[in-house]
Amino acid sequence: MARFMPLEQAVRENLKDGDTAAFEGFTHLIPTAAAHEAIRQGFKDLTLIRMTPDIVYDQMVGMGMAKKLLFSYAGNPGVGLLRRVRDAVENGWPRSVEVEEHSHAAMANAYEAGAAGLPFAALRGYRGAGLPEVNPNIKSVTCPFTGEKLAAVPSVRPDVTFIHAQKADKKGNVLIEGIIGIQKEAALAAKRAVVTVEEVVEDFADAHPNLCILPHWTITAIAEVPGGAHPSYTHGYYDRDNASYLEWDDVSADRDRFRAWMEDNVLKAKAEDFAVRVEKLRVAK
Amino acid sequence: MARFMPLEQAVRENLKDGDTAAFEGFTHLIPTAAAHEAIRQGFKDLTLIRMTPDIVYDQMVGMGMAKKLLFSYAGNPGVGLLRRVRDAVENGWPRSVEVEEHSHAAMANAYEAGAAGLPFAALRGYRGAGLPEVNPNIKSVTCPFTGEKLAAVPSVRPDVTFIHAQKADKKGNVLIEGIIGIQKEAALAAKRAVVTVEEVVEDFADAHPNLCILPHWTITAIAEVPGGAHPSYTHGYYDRDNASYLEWDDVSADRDRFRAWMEDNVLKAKAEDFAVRVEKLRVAK
Amino acid sequence: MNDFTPNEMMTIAASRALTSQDVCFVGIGAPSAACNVARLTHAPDITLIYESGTIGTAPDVLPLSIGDGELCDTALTTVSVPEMFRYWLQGGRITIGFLGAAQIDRFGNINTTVIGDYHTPKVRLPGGGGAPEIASSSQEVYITMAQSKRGMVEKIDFFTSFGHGDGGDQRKKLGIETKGPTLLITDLAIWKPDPETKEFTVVSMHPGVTREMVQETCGWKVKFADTLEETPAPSELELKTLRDLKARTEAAHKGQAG
Amino acid sequence: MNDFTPNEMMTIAASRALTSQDVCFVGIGAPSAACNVARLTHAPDITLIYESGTIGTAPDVLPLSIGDGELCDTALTTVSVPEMFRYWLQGGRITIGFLGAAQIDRFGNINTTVIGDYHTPKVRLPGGGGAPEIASSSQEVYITMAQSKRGMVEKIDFFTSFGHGDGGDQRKKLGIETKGPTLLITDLAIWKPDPETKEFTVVSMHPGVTREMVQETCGWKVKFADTLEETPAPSELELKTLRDLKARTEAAHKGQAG
Repeated sequence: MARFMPLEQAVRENLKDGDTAAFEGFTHLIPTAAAHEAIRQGFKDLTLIRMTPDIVYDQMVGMGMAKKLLFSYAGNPGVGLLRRVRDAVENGWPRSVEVEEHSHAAMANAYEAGAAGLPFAALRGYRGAGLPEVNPNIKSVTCPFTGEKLAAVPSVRPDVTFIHAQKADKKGNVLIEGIIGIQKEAALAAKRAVVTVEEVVEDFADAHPNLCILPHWTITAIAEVPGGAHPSYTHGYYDRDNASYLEWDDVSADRDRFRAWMEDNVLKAKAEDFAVRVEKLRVAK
Repeated sequence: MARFMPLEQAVRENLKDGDTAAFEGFTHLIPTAAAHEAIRQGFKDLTLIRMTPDIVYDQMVGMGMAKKLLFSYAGNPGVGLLRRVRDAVENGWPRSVEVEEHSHAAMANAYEAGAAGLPFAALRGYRGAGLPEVNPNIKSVTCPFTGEKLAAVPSVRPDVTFIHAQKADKKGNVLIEGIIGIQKEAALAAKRAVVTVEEVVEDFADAHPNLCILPHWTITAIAEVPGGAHPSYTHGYYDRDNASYLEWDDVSADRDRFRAWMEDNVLKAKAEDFAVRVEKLRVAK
Repeated sequence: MNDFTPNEMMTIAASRALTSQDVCFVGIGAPSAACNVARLTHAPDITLIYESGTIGTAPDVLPLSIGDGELCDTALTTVSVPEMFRYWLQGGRITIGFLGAAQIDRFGNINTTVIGDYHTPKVRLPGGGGAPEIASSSQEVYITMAQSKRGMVEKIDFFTSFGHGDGGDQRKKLGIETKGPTLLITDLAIWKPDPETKEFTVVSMHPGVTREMVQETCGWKVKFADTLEETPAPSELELKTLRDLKARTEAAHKGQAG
Repeated sequence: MNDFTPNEMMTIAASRALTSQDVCFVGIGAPSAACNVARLTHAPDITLIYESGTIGTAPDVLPLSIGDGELCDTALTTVSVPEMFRYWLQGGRITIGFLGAAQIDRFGNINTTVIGDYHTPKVRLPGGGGAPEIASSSQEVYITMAQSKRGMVEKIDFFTSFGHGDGGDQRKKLGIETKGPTLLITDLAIWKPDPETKEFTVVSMHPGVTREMVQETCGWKVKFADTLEETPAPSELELKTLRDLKARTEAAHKGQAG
């Protein structure tokens, strides 16, 4: 049953050291505010799951919070590499990070299987690719009807998933619109689901019947955090801050500069600051 | 690439004797007009697939068109049994019909696997149930990670799928709204997809981005047939004709009465008659 | 107002077993009426799910089928059928699967497939639909049906959905982790499985019902609990809610002509 | 107007390979520009799909990521990521998978995962994302990249996505039924696989390019076709379309401040 609470409490009650945690968002609706709150609370030894770890995971890895990454594309989308992730993987700074790497197709299927309560997902994938040689969690199953051999990956079942969404209604139902990505599956696959939203509305009575809605009884906690996806975007609310993604490439290039930036923009900041950051990016309703 | 054409032509070009055909619709949006056109054209030896064969399949079986039924619930929903299907299965009238029976969960997964290009679907299903003993197409796979044994069924890949939808746009994209059922999967799983629609509109520019839309290049033929789902319904256009479902229970109870009804209401009728049948059932827009 | 039919008592007794916290996968017929009476009386926040994909639905009239437009119009959201069976049922999110039955045995195994042999049936029934996996994936299963010797039998003709098998821990032995049938509500009594044997045992009889009446309409030798309760008669509110619902339903379904 | 950069020639040559009948799974970067130039010139009805779930998208500016809002705003429909990879890519509905590459070998095998050893990499690159299955499930694969000895190598460090392996019929031997890489467009030339060996062979050089220039920027010994064509220079329309698109894109991405 969804409970409304401040983000600080939602993170504190639902994340703990050593957890397997997904902060999901496929370019759109990345739960930046929740990730920054987790950074402020200083968790350790997390296994961080995400199809597309971008600058949010670069920040968490750079702060030494992760012992393992499970992912399928670790880049700053459209800009380049993740320099803090590179530093951890290549040089063990500030700590070494174990890597479990999949393809997008495999991870999407693994989340889907997690949401569906299955222990594994089968896909026609990885044929000829190098990952099965370096990732022992890529196995195979044989179709009992045709004999075709398919790739198999374990389902993803995070301890906790954090997502950002457009709206909650007063009962705690959550509406996700636009590029919906993998968030529904990530939330349903997790033991606990924490959602930040742009706003809370009365109800979804006027919404089209086939939209992507998570019922309140699938969600653990909801925090209202306007702008909470910045520098990612929220369809219908504000645009992607592409300049910030470009800027990150510089900030993250140097360990000291990274630390200073984190101090100023994350450690000393709070959830309410996100509303200000998106002010100039807001779209006409 | 979707081509617009009269229903008579769409059925003639895309169905042939011996085909494996799905006329799908989960209570809502049943493609009755297409099925009646198939009856008028007198096809034989069809393998008819449908999760919920209702009175449309009762009619096709009663006319002797089917050599096999693949289904998961063969009833007149909320009314009772399918008397023509019973007569075929119990007494071989007008011909015997082979039955391949699954659960809803298995068939939904089998269509889903068909749409996903997979040879089989795995599900946690059939445990303790009697169907695996009588249906050789229910096998099992073992999860390579946990050792859990799951049920496996072959994917469903019809030669042709017929569905009914609310709208096509001028390019031939198709919009399905409300209880969307299994139609998207049934269309994508098939070699050929034929769609009847209530109306053709300019485009879907104002539609919400996350609706259920089949792009024109996934569809073979489109025929505009207002009322084409009657006595099923089309959300936003006309209500379910529950009285007709109740009436069918009487009509189908007797072989002669059935034949006479089919003569009057199907063989002598045409696609255009459906618009008249739903006139009193139309909902305010 | 104290007059009520056994069928009304059955529906109302069934409705009382549901709470606002339940996420209920609703079978059509008696389960649908019971679930909606619960929603309209003591369990306003119950989540009702129909296999057509409608989640959190609140129909004003009872649907004739599991896919009536009313279900979609009043739902929180409507998903595809594969999603319904994968994410919502198989995903373990259903607290109560609510089933009817054509044939049932003392261990809550249900047959809605055939009377007679499967391959040469005397009567070909509709089949299982969602029932096989509703019975195994829902956290618990409630069953409701009117009693008759034809319906409550020593041995069912076909295992459409699995209850407790031969009883005891057979579910577990088959790898089924859920509780299975935990409640049977008939037009005469409320039954619960014996904690050990899992045989359905009468724990409460409806007002005016005798042990003989229960036994006469049941095909197996009925077990009664040591302390047998009397089901409270329907309250005025319960009865009015059910009758209004039925009246609205009848008007809606008859009001349409082909 | 006859002045153009090698990069512009590359993008425009790539765009010409696409038709209005294609359903194209678009990688970010050079493929995205080429696909949209095709859409804005000779292939107005091409279907562009980005792995974020946007189907039939027609962006006015090039997206910085595969999930920019512009892609959703202009799409026919936007589906979930699992659906994208299951129904649309694995379902066999993509005619052209269009990829970029950090490292490529002569058989169209691509590496975007690591430079050096996988477990102790010299450079950890972003990884494959959608590429492994785009390469195996798309009916054909087009690749576009600027030539360099660092990028076009004798032996790639990691098989992120499989092209033709060691050549010949190795795809088939691995159970991959699709055609694989059938076209490589660089800033200097157009390459096609030899029908037998599947080694990429230069079939056309862009205006002003010499064999030496192609060889100097390629890490393997280049094969040239017997009859070598010259790629037609960009037309005025093509060049204007590409430059306008880039200008709109730059303005849009720079115009935002955190």
